[in-house]
Amino acid sequence: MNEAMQAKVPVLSAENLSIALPEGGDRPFAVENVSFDVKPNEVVCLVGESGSGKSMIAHAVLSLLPKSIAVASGAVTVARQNPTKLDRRALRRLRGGEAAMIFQEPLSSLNPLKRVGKQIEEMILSHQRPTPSAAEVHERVQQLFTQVGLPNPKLLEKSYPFELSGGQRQRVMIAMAMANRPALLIADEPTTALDVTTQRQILRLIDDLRRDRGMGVLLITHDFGVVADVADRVVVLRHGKVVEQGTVEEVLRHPKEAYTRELIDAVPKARLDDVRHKTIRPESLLEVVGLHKTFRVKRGWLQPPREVVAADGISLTLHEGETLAVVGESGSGKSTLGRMIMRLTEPDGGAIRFNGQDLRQLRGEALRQARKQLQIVFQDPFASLDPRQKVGDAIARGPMAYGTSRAEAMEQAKKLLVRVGLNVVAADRYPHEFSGGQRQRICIARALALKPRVLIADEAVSALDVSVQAQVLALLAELRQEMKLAMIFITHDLRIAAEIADRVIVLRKGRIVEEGATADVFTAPQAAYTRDLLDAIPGRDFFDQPGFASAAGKIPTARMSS
Amino acid sequence: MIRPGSAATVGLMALSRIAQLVAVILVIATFNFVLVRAAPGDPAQVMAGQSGASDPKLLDDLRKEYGLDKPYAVQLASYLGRVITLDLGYSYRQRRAVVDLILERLPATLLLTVTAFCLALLIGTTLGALAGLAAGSVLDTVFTVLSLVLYATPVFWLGLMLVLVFSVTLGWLPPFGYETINVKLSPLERVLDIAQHMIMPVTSLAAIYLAIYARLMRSSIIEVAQQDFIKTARAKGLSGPSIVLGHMLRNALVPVVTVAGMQAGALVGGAVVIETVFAWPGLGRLTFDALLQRDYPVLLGIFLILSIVVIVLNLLTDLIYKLIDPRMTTGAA
Amino acid sequence: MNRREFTQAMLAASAAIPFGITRAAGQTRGGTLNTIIQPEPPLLVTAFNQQQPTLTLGGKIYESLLKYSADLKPMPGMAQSWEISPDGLTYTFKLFPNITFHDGKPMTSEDVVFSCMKVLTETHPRARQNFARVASAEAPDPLTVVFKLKQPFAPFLGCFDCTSAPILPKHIYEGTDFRKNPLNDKAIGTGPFKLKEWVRGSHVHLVRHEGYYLKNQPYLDEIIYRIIPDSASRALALENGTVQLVQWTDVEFFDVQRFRAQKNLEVTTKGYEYFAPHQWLEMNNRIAPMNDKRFRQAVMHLIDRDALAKRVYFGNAKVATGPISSKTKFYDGKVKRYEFSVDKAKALLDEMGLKPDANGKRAEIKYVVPPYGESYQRAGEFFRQSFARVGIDLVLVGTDMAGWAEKVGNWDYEMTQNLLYQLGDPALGVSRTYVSSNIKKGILFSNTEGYSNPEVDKLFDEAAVTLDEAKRQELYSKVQQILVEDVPVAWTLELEYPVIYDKAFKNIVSTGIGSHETFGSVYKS
Amino acid sequence: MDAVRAFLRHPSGMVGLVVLLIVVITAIIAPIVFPVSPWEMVSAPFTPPGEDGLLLGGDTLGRDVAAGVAYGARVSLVIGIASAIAAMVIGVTIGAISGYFGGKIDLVLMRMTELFQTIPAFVLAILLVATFNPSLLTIILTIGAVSWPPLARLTRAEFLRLRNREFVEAALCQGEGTLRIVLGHILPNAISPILVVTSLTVATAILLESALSFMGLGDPNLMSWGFMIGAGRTVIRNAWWMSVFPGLAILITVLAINLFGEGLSDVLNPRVSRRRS
Repeated sequence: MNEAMQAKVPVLSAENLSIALPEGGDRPFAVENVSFDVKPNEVVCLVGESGSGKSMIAHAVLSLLPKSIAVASGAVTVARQNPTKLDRRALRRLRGGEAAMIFQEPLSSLNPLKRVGKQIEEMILSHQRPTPSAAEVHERVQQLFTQVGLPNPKLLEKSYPFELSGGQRQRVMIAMAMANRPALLIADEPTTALDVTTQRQILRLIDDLRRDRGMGVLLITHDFGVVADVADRVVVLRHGKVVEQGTVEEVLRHPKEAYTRELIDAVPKARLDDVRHKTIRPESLLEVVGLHKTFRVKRGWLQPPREVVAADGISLTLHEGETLAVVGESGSGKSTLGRMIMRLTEPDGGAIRFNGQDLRQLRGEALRQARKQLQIVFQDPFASLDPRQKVGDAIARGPMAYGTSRAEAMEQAKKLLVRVGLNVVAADRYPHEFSGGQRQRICIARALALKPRVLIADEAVSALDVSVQAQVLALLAELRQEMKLAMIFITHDLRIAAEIADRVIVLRKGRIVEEGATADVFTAPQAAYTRDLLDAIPGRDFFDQPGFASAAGKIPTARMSS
Repeated sequence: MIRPGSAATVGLMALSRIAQLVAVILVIATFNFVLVRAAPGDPAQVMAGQSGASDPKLLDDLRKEYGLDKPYAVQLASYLGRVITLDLGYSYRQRRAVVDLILERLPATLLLTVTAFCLALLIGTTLGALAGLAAGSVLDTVFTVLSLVLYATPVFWLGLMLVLVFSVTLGWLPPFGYETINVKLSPLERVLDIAQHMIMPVTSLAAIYLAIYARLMRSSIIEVAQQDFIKTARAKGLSGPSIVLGHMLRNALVPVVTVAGMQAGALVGGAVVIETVFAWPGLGRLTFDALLQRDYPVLLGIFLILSIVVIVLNLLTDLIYKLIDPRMTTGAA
Repeated sequence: MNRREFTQAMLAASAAIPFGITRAAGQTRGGTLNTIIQPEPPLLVTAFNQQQPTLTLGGKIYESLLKYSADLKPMPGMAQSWEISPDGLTYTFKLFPNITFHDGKPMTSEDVVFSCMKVLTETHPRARQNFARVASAEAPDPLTVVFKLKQPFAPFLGCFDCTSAPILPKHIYEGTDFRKNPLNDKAIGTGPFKLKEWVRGSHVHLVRHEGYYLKNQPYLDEIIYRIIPDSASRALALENGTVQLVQWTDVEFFDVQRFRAQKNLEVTTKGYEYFAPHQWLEMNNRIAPMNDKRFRQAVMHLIDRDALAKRVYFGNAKVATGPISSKTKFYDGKVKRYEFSVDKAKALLDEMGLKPDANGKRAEIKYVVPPYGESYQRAGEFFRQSFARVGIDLVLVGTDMAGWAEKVGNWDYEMTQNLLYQLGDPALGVSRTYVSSNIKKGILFSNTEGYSNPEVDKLFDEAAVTLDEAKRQELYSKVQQILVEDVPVAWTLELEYPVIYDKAFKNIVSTGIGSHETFGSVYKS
Repeated sequence: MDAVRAFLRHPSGMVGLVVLLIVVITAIIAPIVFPVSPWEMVSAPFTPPGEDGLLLGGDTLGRDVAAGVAYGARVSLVIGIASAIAAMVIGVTIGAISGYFGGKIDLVLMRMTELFQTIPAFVLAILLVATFNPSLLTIILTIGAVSWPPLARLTRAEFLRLRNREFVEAALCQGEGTLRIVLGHILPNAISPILVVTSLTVATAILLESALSFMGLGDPNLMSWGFMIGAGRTVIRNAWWMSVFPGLAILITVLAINLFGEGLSDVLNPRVSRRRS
């Protein structure tokens, strides 16, 4: 078989694949009648919201499905083999040999108690026959580390996973996957747990390796931005069924199905709505001056505590009716900032001026009264509601704590529920009866019940699927107008910041690296770090997003893969 | 980056442990002292009473001799001062230095507890691992039921039942004691003789911990089996045995070792009952006898030594923990 | 040698050689005796500790001047003869020659005087009271000891058994803090056996004292006292021959019958005559309702003492009739008898006004269970059931030895059980419980029940200094009648502890102190 | 209701519950089945099982072992439950204070808890009971006093976990007071693991009580299983039934409580159980 022919034979093909769920689930099949191919040197993206069954397919490819779940009909062919029909030995050869896989969370995917070098050596030793010598293996491991762009391979080899950064770990995973030159790489949400800049590096690495080696890549993601950046072909899944598939151009530019259209539309976009600027009154409402916070993690008795600087002299002003986005990567201190303003975390120094008083000096009842005007919506809608408290109570409790009668508070609560798009009867239900998006609406209703002047949204939409995310963002935008709220919107997703904020603050390691009107920051970033962040936004050029690039007459950055 | 396990970190750790040890010893010493003094019963009275008769002069003499007439604060201060130098005082009743009394009993107790501990850990984790790997199988069910039953069995009753079966009924094993006394034996025979005496007490003492470790290991294995890195290992094409040995065992052992360390104290407590049942000449017996006699210095000494033993055992499990889990050394976990 | 001379020689011999050792025929040297010591003694120096295990074991190591026959007559110990002056004030003892301590140094009259007057008066409560009666003790020559008493004391000759007056080496103890002498661990005495090894918690190993003063003695090579805290294990050890001798409570009472049936074992209740353990239900006479004689009499009627002897002690006990044991001197059985009768008890209680309430309950009384083993616990349970029959709730209170000693010694109890030794003479072992001069707070085994009767005091005092045996009997008979009427304590049983031993061993029980004896004459056939 | 239904479907939990109910019923009807006190000497000593109308034989004093086992159920259950509650009260209070307030209070309380864990619990129990003399109350308090540390640690962990949970912080932001937050939000969400551990503590408490009684440190007025085994130990050659039956009673009861507790855990804490099964 010559190379040309080989290139046409898919390294992976799914034919009418159906995977059955155990009885009693919400649907009989996790995946139904799914067919697609991955050819050599091709990146195919499986894209869909949570629960669409995309991970099931990936696991079925290497026969890694949990015991209770099995392929019901159809078949997967990987390198001309059907993994379900292989004996154990042959299956082992396939796994990590012809086909390798990497996962979403690189920390938990690596054995925490084994040096990473050993973990890669193991991959080589278990596949290569005749067994290579120790020196050869070692050599190969060093090579792999270098190939995946890990610095100082000699030191890294001896490291434990916990000693590496998230990006390094994922590189180790990739090095491991590459060890036996697989024909197919399956990457299951490989960048979801990573910061945006790291995400771009990892995606670029995968893409480089793909081209170097001509391997097929099956990339699973929920992010159309990622799809736009790296995919050759895309398969859109919903409830276990293929909605639509085709090349990136076809699907993203000219979606045939309404659902696909919906998903693409839901990708956050900056709306440069000049009207909003006018609503901002110049009076400052909340002023943060020189906030400092250092977390000290105690280690041993005599060991010095580890210090993490979360806030290093942060000052900011929030004007009335303004939405201020605080963006930054994980560990930048953005959530701590929000929590410090809410007095949930005690700052080491600085002042928080609100309504003419310094919140930091308030104690007891005075603090309680001040808090009424400041409310917060948290990231995780599942953790934000007391599972043992009815939704109506959750919303009414706040006003009741400030003296409103129960009947009146419940009445308000019901109104608010309707306002955030839920039914009145929701008041008598428990949180577990609601979906994530609905819960977040409840949380918003709860925060608004006290009629605050400032709302802090701490990654309020990050945990939601993209379509739900768009709806919640829209709701927040409406409410903000309606209730004349000033809002601090904390997010790691620059696209969301661009969509909702009037002004943006970019945080890095507890310091403000850039601050300005959204349009300015996104079109003419001053700090190199901001530029890096912007460059790393997935799918930026494809969606022409955040939209300023062309507006400013800039040439879109080149696609990573051509 | 501080390398895990480097001499500096281990040294630092040891140093901080020693400081901790001294602090804990002082607190426990104070606690013991206060508690024991709170007891009704005048030690002088007991000593005198046990002499068959007594009179006020004897009582006074005894009180003076042992400093019982001084204020508690003075007694405590002098006690703590002596404790630091490991002078645990002098036993009223036994008329010997407490340290000597304890040290001559300690080896028997250590032999019993350490053997039981090691066996329980070894067998328990092995059985637990087997059950966990075969979760849901007949083997698993049998092990689970067995460990549930063992876990519910009173230690002393198990000991009695063993005596009933193996000594009284079958006559296979010696029902009590540490070794056959006054028989000339070669060193090897002596070891075998002691081993034979150890079978039943060790079994009784180990049983409950074996059950605990087995159950723990089982759930730990099951939990580890669901971890992502096991999925990685399977995706790497590793064979079953190399996944189990290379990836699961060590990770699964971490919680077991933690619990094992925490239970060192309970194990030592269990030895008290078992030593009573099997007439084992160890610290457990000494504790009980001393309690009945209200032999304050011996009691204080035993509690102190037992606490030190427990702390040392904790330290050992800490070290094992560190061998197993590199994250612990740098405090990153 | 004519017959007369022969008789004189025999008399001299019988005075010179302890009774029971004269039958020299067939005695063989060698052999090991395995026995039990329970609980483990804290130390072996009997001068410093008089708990039963110490005495049992120490008796082999420390000897005294005299021994006592089963009928409590004095026999030669280290003293081969003795003389009492007619006024009963001077006692002169002649020692055997060539007595040596275990360290090889000779034992002389100096050691006796030093031990009795310097050491024991400080460290041995019982001996202190005895030797407090001595005005002077002298050692005119190495083999002669002379005690001069302040006033006559009838049982003085009864104070020289190896448990009451053990002789210690002066050269080791003089000028030291006796109790803390480092050589206490070596336990150096003059007895036929010396300490070889003591493995704490395991066993005590005694071996022959080669320099023992009696020819050929001891016959045994060694004695091993094993420490077996568990009574079932002890019984098993005796049964399977691991040990060949048990005494006191080494085996539980219910096992004794089983051993009677075992062919190779001899079971005897002899050898406790000197101690004559006497048990009673002690009632605090200071507190109502125990302060009423009728209540105490009712108690005597209430307890089925035959059943108690059978159920709790499995027949190893005899019902006590009064304060003096039938096994000791001056016992008088002609006293008032209290038969088991619930009705009589009820009548007495009704008479004194302790009537049942609506629930049939007359009173609630706390009973402190002595922490000395299972039989005490069961006896308590037996008493509780007995009292329940007349509507009295006996609430058992558990405690430890210290707690019990403190409660009883400080009179902080309502009822308990007590057991005292009679020590061969009422003046030594009986009067202490009843005379008002011995109501001493904080002291155990004194008149803790708080009984006080001037007539009783007078009778006991007089009997102690009277030398005439008949006169003493008269006084003691009188006192017994009074006490039995007053019932200061409810005497229950004379316990008959067993000595059980392998029949291969002879002379195990040869005197009134039984297994506490020196065992020099014990041999294995 | 869901929890009850789920429990009814839990096989081993149900076995535990049924056996436990049998033990409870035995304890309740003991005076009806055995109208004569278990202390009453009703037969000859050492009556073997089945003879003289004694199903499980007679003891050293001729008392009915079967009656003792039945009455013993009352003692074991009362002591087990009461001491578990005592442990819960101590443990939850300390754990809640420690977990909620954190900082120095937490440090001090947790050092104290560790101290209590360092001293072997059983030896400490012996010491306490011997010190304050055995009675129903002292035994319950003692077992409570040595059993609370795991409950304190659990409560503290739960409080730590919940204290920074968003819904608790939301309640704080909504102006609810500390007590309200602790009692209204944290405790209700922490209670199910606490209840599970408390129910398992009942089992260990029963074992502890039996061991204390066995060592002669029980309330002498109560016929307990440990006491019976202790009394039977020395006569094991003469009367095996005296120690075998009460021992079985302990085993079965403790086993039943453990099964019940684990079933409860599976039902109430699906979070933990899912991780485990």
